[in-house]
Amino acid sequence: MRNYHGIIFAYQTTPELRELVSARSGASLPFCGRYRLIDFPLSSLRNAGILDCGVIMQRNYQSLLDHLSSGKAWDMSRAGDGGLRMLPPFGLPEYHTGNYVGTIEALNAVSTYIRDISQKHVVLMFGSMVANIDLDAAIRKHEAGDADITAICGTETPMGQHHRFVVGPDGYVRRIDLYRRNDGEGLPGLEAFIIHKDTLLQLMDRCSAMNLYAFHKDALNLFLSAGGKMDVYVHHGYANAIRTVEEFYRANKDMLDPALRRQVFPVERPVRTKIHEYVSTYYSEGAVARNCLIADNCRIEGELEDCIVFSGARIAKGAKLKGCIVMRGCIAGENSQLSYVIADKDTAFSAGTVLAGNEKLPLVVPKGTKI
Amino acid sequence: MRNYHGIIFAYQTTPELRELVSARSGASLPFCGRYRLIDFPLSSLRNAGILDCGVIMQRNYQSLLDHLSSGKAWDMSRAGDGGLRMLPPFGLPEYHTGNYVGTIEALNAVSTYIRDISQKHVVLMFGSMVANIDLDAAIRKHEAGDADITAICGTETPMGQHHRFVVGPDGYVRRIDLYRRNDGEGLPGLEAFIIHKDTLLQLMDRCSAMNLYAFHKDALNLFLSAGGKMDVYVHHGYANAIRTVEEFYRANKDMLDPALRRQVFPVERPVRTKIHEYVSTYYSEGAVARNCLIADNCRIEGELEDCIVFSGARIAKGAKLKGCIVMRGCIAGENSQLSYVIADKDTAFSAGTVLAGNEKLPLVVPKGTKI
Amino acid sequence: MKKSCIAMLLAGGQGSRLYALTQSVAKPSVPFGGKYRIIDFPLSNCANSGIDTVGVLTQYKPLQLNSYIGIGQSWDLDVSDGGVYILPPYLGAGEKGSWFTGTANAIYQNLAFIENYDPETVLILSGDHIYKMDYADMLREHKEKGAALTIAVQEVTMEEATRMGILNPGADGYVEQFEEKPKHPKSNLASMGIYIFDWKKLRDYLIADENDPNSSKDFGKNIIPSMLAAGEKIWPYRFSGYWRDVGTITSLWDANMDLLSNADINLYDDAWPIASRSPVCPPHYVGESAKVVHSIVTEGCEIDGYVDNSVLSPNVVVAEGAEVAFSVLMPGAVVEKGAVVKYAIVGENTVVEAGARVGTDPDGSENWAVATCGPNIRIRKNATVPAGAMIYTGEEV
Amino acid sequence: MKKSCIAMLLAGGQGSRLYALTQSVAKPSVPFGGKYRIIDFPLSNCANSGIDTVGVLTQYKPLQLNSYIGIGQSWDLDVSDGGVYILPPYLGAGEKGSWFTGTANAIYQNLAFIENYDPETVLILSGDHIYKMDYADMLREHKEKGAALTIAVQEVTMEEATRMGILNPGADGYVEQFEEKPKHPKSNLASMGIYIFDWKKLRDYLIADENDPNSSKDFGKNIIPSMLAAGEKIWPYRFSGYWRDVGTITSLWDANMDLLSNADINLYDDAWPIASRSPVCPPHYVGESAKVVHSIVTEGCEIDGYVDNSVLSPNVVVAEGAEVAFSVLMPGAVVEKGAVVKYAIVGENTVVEAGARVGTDPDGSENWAVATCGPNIRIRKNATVPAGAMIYTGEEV
Repeated sequence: MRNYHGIIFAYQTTPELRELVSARSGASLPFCGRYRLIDFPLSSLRNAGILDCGVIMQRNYQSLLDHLSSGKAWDMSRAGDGGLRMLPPFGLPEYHTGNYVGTIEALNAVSTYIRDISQKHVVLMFGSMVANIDLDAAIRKHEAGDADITAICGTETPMGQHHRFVVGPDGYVRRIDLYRRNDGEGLPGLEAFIIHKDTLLQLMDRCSAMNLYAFHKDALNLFLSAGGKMDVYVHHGYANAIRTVEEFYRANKDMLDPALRRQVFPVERPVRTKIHEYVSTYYSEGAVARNCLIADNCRIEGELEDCIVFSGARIAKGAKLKGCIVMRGCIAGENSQLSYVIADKDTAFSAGTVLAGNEKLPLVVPKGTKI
Repeated sequence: MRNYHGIIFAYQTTPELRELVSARSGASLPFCGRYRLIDFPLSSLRNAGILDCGVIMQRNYQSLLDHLSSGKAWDMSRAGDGGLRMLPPFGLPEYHTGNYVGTIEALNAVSTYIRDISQKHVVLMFGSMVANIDLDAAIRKHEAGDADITAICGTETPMGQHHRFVVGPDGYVRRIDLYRRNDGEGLPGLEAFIIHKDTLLQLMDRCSAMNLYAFHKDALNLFLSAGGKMDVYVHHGYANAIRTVEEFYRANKDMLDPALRRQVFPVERPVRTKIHEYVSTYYSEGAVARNCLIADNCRIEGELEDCIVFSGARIAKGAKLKGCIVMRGCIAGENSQLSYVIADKDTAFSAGTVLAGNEKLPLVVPKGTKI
Repeated sequence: MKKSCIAMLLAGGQGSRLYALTQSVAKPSVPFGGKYRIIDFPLSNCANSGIDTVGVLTQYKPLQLNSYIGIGQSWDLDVSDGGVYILPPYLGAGEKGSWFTGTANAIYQNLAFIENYDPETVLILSGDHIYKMDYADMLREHKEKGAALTIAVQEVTMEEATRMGILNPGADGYVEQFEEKPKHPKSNLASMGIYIFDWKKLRDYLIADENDPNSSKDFGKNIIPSMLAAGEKIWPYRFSGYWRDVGTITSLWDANMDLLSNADINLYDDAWPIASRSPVCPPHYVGESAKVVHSIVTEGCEIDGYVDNSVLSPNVVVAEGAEVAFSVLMPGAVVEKGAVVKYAIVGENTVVEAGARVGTDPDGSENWAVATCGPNIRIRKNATVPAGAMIYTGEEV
Repeated sequence: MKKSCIAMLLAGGQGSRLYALTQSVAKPSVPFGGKYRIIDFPLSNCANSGIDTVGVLTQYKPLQLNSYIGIGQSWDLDVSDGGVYILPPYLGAGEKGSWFTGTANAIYQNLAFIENYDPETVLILSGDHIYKMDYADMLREHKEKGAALTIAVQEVTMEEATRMGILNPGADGYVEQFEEKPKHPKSNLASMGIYIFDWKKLRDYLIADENDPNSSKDFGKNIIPSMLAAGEKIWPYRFSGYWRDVGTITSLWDANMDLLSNADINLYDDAWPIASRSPVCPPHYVGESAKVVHSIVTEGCEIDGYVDNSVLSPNVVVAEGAEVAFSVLMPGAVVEKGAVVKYAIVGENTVVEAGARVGTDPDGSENWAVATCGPNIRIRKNATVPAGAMIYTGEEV
């Protein structure tokens, strides 16, 4: 058994995700036809043999609870006391309601849980990051060196805000440039860290004593300024944090590119998720689909171009969809025309409906809308 | 498959349970050496073949989440969308924080869930009731008659407050006497009902429209006054709702009586719970135990009389315990003397500690206390 | 623990008429209809009918079946007092072990398993039929009619009747006679091989039959005739829904094609879900140059070619310029650039290399038939697999 | 899918030296130490050592073992790319099936299963030993020593060595000779029957051995001698912890009693949990008149009598005035009022009726031995089962 324990931050729900998070948290956003964002950190942990994991939640976590259920999909349903543990915000009475000010406060809210972790090392991961990280390789690099913390970084500068890790000539992190939006010195961080449990507890304690709550700005900078050794593991391949509707749309569309798709869904490290469907998709006579990803249990009678279609969707005769993300259970009625639309779960467009967003500004149709 | 769906009310946490519910809800109170109270309604449902069930929670439900996990222990971990579903209080935004005023409000908070139930009938149960109800027999009686609601009642008047169902000459409920504390006309209700899903939704709707929230006082009385037919199924055997420390203590002690124990744990309707322990209990040379219930993985070297001992307890040499409830992982040090003490999880009494409560007023030692 | 009814699924057949497709797996493990394997149908029917205890009798290449079924969790059959049990032949104390010698003998060898549950009735099923049936309804009729045995039957044409086991009912509706492939059928009620027995009666007949050295230990040949001869009440349960034996290449191909037509089997029915156990794959991808019509496609597929009138299981690849028509592609099958697959069944992980041709359109000739490639085969570049061919694993074409 | 190491557990033994206790179950299913069955030990060792793929080879009364193991969920072995697989003998395509004829043949018949995982090493285990061992450590040593085969060994006394398989190491520490029950042992390193093989090598030796008509297809008698003869590197892995073969009545009783003493096996160790699969029962009850000392008691028991130096499995009943001493009571055993059980093993659900006596204190005589009652027996009122007796199921006393 690996001496590592996963902790996933699934409490952040940014307002820039708008209607998409009115009834769910960012980590439970549907992705690429059948997944939810949290499947990525969970699968990364699972594929590295890490089967004990806590998920820090805060608001709107009903859909997350339903999705994770027993953790069985990630082999985290364990006979003993380990496995997947959901951590809603009531470890301490004062956290009953408020918002976490920062990652450190979220960690403090579950400090009893962290102290009880039987493994020596902890892997911290962000719940809304699309990236299939080879944690096994990262851990091997971490163990080969003598750093207390290994930050996992990407190679490509992502669309949104991020922190950059600048490495010194000794190979250790020299500086963290916070809140970047463009290329620059150093490597963009993927908000994933391998850290010694005791180091984590110390940082939590020191930050709390100084009333500091930001993980990168406060905790990691405190660690570096005290002379702490932080290594970097470079993840080669797709990575994008999802914090805005635009990022959500772009990342989904990216999966239509076979090369990017293979980076996110490599055969050797499958992305695991809850199974919903038992039946294949049917294409009728006259159906057209070009450059689309289509999940099971759909019925395609119309035309689809550059679309991501989740399970249970029905695309009626004469319907034309372009550049759309169509979530579970949506219905596009006969001769409806939809372009650049994000149709959330169970929306229905009646016959002849015309709706057009723009590639830069996709139109979000909230869950359950009937037009 | 049975055309019934369970709903368990696990949100109530009465202040009279004091320290016992400072970090858990009433439904997750430990009971009789290895159980939690919610095991009783869950097992009753399971033993009647009802495998789909929603649990309405509100505060302090971390321990309930951990205990229920996938629902596997009750065969409620299902491949499809059914099985056990945990319902924390955020079905609607306005329920994010407050307390439910009454059962009807709790039901309204999960009204979407109830509407989506695919079965025709619902079984409502109270999460903190110690009773092994034969729901199969109750359902058979319900189906043989033509009532819309069957109230499940006991025969013995319980210790605490309860409602009494008075049956008329036609065999249907004529009147409900609310908030009784003693014997009287009619039968004491066990807060369990078989009810047509549509009837339930109608009652919820009518109560909401009148700003009424109590289930017995408002909803059931509305139903009766509108001429609704309510049948009664009589549960013969032990039944006690746990709402105060005294009721908690008495109900545990009741299990030392072999006749009562057999009513609660009949072989044909096993009480199912999560499995924690893989090792038996060891009695050393010189150990004494009289009239005790002792779970697995204990080490008994001292003397026990009239005690309930949960798993993982260590009773050292020379320790003398009388009338105590000793929860998981407690340690009674050498020559410690404890009488009428409820030692919550992971408490430790150092050598020679003397503590005495009274049979009428047992002393509660909160979780994790080290003396 | 007591159960009123348990099911015994005869999955032991070698399925020799599926040739290359059952070379290394048991018949019930053969993929079907995109996401399924044949055994998903009886197992899902059991779960949906409220029968939660199923014994699966198998002695032929059980490994894949075994690991596919697991403890039945995919079909919600993993309940603590029931479940799915694989029942291989075994050795008893001081006895010599013996293989199952017939369908009745297979049940006989597992008497102890059945007795465990002390059932009133035992439902006997086969592992090679595609259908959706509510066994609870059949059970209800079995009880109503006070039958010792109820046999599910379908009405067939008199011409079909000559190729099937036919039950001839008397005036009271109970079965009077059972004829195997009668030349001149007296009725059109064909046995579907689905039986509900009163357990105590079946037990007695099994024991008697086992002691008869001349018996071939078969339900159809021995048990049912004995019961008729003894005057037991045998009731025919009429079933009018979709039902296909998929024990031959042609019938397997036909049943797959039925899913594309408006045949009487609806797999998109929430009220009677047919569950399966499949690995998680990404949604299937249809590329810029793909064309997919009148077909079933499953997750994990990558399609850049032309797919028409076909059934594609998970992870099938159809490359640019390739053509797949009127065919069944099993999991992981690959059709490379410019290859053509027509009227064919292509086994798991078999690769049809660029330019190769498997099968042909029907040409009206009597010898024409569906072409079949077993699993894990490479059909070499530009090679041809003619109509009606049967390619076994290990062969190269 | 690729696995670096998988385990194969030989659970096929009839366990004939356990007589009545294995009359209807395979040896690995025999209850042990209160909450366990023997197979819990190797399965838990695998899980704790990080080996998540285990094939269980069985052909003898597999039903109970099969339903006990399930998919290995109780030992956390139910991972999606590993798991526990019961491997019974089976029929291949067109072949006749054959029973396992020896330990090596059992593995040979399951070559295809192992090849599935393309492992570097295969760990061979037996299902009748009680011990806690970190196979990962043995594996590490196997690799360090570049061995083709590593055999776990224990140092025994020279007297014990004459009854065991003894490995004689050379100057470099590698095994030079293997002697079965040597009259004059040259070393005290006894084989524990736990092997790690380089898979490619083992594969070759198994195939060669299978083709040798004179071989008895056994690891100890054939495979290891062949490897020694061929000059393969065989390394003895020294293990000093608790280890007991429980293949005889006496050794099974001894090992149970060891749990009460300060023997070197600690089951209360959170770092190396031995898991088991047991039904949920209420805590055990000790009544007003009960006395329990120096004993192990498990949930579901009801004790009103005297229990001393004994091991009680779940749901055992010891009524008022009954006495149980130096005995092992298996699940559901009942000792009625005034009955006495001394130096005995009482099988599952066996009832010792009021006033009956099973076993006696040791009387110094050579014939004295532990008395054994199999499962599901009634020892009648006031009857006597003498020391050393063996009562089979179906017998009444």
